Amino acid sequence: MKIKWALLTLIFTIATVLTGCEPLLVLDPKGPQGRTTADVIMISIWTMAIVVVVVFALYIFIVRKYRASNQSEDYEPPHIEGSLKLEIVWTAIPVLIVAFLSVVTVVSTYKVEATPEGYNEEPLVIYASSSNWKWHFSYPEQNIETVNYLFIPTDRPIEFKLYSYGPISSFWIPQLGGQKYAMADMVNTLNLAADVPGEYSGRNANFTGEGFAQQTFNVKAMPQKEFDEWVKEINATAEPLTEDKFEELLKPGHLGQSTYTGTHLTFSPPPEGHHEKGDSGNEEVQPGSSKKEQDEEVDHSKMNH
Amino acid sequence: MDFFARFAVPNPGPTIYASMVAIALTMVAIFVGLTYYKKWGYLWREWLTTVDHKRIGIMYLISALLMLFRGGVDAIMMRAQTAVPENTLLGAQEYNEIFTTHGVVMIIFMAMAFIMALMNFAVPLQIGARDVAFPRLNALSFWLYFFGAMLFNISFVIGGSPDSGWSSYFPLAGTEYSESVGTNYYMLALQISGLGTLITGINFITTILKMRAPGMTLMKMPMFTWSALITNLIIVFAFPVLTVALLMGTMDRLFATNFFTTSNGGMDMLWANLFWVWGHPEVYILILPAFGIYSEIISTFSRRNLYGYKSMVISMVAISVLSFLVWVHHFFTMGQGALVNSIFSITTMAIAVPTGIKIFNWLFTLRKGKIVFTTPMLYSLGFIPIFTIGGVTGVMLGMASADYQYHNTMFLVAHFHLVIIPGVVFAMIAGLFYWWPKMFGFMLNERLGKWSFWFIAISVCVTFFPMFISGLDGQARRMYTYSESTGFGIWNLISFIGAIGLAIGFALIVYNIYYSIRYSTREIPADPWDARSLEWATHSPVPEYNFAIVPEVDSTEAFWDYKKKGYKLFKGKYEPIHMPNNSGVPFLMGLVFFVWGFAFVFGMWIFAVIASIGIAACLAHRSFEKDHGRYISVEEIEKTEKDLGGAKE
Amino acid sequence: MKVDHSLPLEYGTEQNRLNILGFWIFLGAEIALFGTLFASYFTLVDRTGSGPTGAEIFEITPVLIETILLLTSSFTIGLGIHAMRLGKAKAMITFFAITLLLGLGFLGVEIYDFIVYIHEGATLQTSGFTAILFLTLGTHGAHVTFGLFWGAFIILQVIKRGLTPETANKAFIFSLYWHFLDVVWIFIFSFVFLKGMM
Amino acid sequence: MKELFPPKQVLGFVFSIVLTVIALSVYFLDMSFELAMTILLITAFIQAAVQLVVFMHAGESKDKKSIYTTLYYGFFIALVTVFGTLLTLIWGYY
Repeated sequence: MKIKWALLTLIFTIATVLTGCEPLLVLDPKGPQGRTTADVIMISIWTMAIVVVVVFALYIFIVRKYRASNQSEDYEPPHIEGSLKLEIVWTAIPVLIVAFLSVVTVVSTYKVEATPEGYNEEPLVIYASSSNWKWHFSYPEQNIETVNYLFIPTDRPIEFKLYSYGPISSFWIPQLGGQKYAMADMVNTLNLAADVPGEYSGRNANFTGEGFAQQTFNVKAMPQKEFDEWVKEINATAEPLTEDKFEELLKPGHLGQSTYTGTHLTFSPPPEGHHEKGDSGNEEVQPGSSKKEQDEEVDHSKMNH
Repeated sequence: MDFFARFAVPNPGPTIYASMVAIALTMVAIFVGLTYYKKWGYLWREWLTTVDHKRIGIMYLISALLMLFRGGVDAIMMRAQTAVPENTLLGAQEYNEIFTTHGVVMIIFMAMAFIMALMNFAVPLQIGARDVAFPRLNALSFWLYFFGAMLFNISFVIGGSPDSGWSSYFPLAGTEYSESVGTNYYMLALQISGLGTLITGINFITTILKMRAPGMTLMKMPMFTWSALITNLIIVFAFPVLTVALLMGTMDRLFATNFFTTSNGGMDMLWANLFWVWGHPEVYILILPAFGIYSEIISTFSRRNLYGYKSMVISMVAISVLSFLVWVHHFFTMGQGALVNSIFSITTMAIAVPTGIKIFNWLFTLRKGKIVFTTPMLYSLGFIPIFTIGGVTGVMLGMASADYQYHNTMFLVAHFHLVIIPGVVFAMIAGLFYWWPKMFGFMLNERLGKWSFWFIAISVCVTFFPMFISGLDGQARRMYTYSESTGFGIWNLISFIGAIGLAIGFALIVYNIYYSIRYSTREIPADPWDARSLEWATHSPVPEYNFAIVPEVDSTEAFWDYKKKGYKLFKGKYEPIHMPNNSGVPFLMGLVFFVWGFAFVFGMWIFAVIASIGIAACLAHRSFEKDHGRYISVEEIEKTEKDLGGAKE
Repeated sequence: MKVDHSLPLEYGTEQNRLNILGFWIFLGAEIALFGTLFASYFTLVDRTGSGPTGAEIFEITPVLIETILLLTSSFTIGLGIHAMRLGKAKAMITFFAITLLLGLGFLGVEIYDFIVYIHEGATLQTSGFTAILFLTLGTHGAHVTFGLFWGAFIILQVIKRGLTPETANKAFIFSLYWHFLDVVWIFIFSFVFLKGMM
Repeated sequence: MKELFPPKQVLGFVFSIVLTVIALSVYFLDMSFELAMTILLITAFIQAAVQLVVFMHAGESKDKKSIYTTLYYGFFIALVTVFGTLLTLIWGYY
């Protein structure tokens, strides 16, 4: 019996903490994508809480009532095969719950994968690449590059282009939204945005070996004006990023924060073209076209990059 | 000297030296002990060459307990290291090796072996068979598993342990980022023991389909046997996927191929994909037998038949199919986009439906019952609430958009431990206590058993509940340390306290075994729990032929009917019983596989060729061998039955 | 051992029936194994890196020869089992021997093919595509090689011990294995070679 | 001699040769990818069925049901693996 009370106490503790004074990072979002995931999480917690309460109530009631010490000596439990009606009930209700959560999932998944809506400006494109055990951020538009820290304007969608100079890493800023993998042979896109100026922590969430634990970075979100000033200042003061310097940065190890003008994208382009190789497997999706046309399509798409 | 340099551990620490000494001392002690007590012959004749499913089950059990110890020590070290911020108990490299081996050892060598132990012991008895369909292959399965496990474990002291996580994602696990032989060990040890598992799968499906007692139709099988059938079906179709993935990984590491590299057209995501095509069904391989055990125990100690037998079976079949349709939820964040993630989210959450059916059926089995709180029953009752928590968080993880926030965090770690520990580990301990009298002819101490239950059940919650919180607060998994400013410290400290509680609980189980061997009474009936299925219809411990007369069955609970309604189980008279002969070949073949694996790990090709020829020779020997088994005469049966306390009618 | 004479010899004893069902289940596992290889093949087929594509190295003639050899061998082993059921040990041995010779021929052409690929710059290490190509073909080829030894052992046993429930059972199971390899080859022929060349 | 060549098996063999020839048409004739894949899928699966039923006698014993269940389950898993993998790693990826 003790365990049930222990469990219930713990659940209430968790519930208090989740809703309580010190908000957990994931449930304290600072941008539209993070807000969507936080909402989904809270919806699922409450839905599941209902399930847990029902099961626990039934469990406590049954185990208390039917314990042997509560029964007469000569009580012979009956033989019951089952009940079609009841079994249909506890199949149908979970099906409804799952259907509800499925709708929530599909809608929210499409939402967090897309560019956040409601902003007038075009997304700011930032290339975020990981190497053992650092993060490199390239701003092609602003022509600057930072290591292990990230400045972003608020109220503007940010389109991260993720890839890796090493093992699979996972780019994650808990307060802005979910994570996504950065891999060596392709570029992934992650759409985020920040509404509230402030400093947030970001990290690599996918294990990459010895220095993994410290592969973190700081994010500072600020109004567009401040951001522009920062860009101007960097362009005026920072040293240019040379190929040699970048090679040096890539070496395994930990580094502090640093800033450069120019980006490594010019001499070490992201692996965007590579995935096209895989993509030409598309001929299995659109089998209508002949081999020749397929080849042309591939060439065409290569020219775009 | 150059030749031997490769066997050195790349970054030895005190833990490694201590292990080397401990291993050496244990080996010497075993060797001296066996020689002194002149037990070599006994060991060889009765155990190493045995093909008896019960003894093989017991050997699996011993190995599983050893591996539980190894994996448990790993776990304690991990919790100790992360108990406070900036701890320096372990280095990054040591921590990485430890969480990798913890995962592999617990899943592949502990949990798998434990279910194999209980399946081997109980299934043939439950269906009234004399042995499994292929006793010789069964021994081979065990020895492949055993030597695979040994190969994996020596990596700690020879050449270095794997350190890229139990899922061993490429390219981190490739030669570029994992230079030591650790991952080679991973690939080959899993390959060898996986082969053993596959053979077991084939063996048990055939056994269950073809060797049931007369009258036992499929829908009259005990629920544990049903779960074993479904589990082995999943094994047969899931393990080949692992075989191929491991083969490709091995070739990438040893022959510089480009399956999972990031250049020349290799694709690192393919490994993750194939690993989880196997990995997710593997989860159900572990959990379904556990469900079977709970069904047996809950029904036995509620003194009631299992509620909703048919829907229990249907839900297991549904789970077995769905288990193959959800694997992508292990890498929702790989970038495959909203469409794919939506599809796999829905299939994932759908599994909650059949699982929910089972939970409600168990609750309704308890209803109107007469619940007796024995140790196995306590574990089964503890399972329901804790597993429900683990299960509902699983549904939460199944929602792709939310998973982007849970993925790779302690939230995930909390979820799967709260599923696997109450789901699998509780079931194994419950099964151990439940079948122990049948295995060894005496019972484990109930008082100690209940103490261990409370320690383990409460500690599980204390250990893993805080991880939900630290996960939502942004603590990624597999971090060997974290700074104080993150605020994770308090949650990890609570976890560590819980881990100590778990360790005490498991120590109590070990003490219980020791205590019961010394003090428990040997005068117990064949059916001490007043149970319902056929294994309780024979003597304890079970004679080698299981049943002197093959029982005839007429309902799902033939033994219960025999006790309560006077149904006659054993008709006819004694006849000579055909039994298979013992053989040393499975053991030798396992040993040769060990050499083979070791040679591949270090790329010693001459030894690899010699060992391959050895394996081929074992196979050829088997092909030409003439072995028709032997017969146990009627007189011998009569004598055995009399010695065991009178024949059953 | 009780022998049931109403059934063909290979099904005669309980153990024989267990063996045959067990082997079918093993074939189920083999379907999953080759399914995984095909999944990997289709994933990697266009990832040729700097190496050649399938269309550049495949040639129709050797592939067609291999197909005919294996199809015929599958036919002859079927005849072998038929002869065995008629109790004609000699005919059976002849058919089995022809089967193994055809299998040997298949293996020879396949090895020749591998050598050609390597000469054309498609080695095991060249690209993701070549790796999975060699692995898929190699796994099938290794099965055939294993089958050659196994089949030879069975012929020897039938010669030495005659047709007993045991040898008949082994021969029948071997025939299942051999037919299955043909099934796998049909898929390789269609979805590796023909799809790659068209 | 004649009894050694049962018509069922001879016909089965001829049929599989015919199917091979039909499959070969995708190489020799110029056709769309869609049509070619359809032809290959049909001929390959029919050939597999011929082998399993005519040559391997999958349905001859009492264990017919178990054998067919195993085969269907195996094919199901293989297809799920193939198409699921392609969906995840190639078609559904953007």
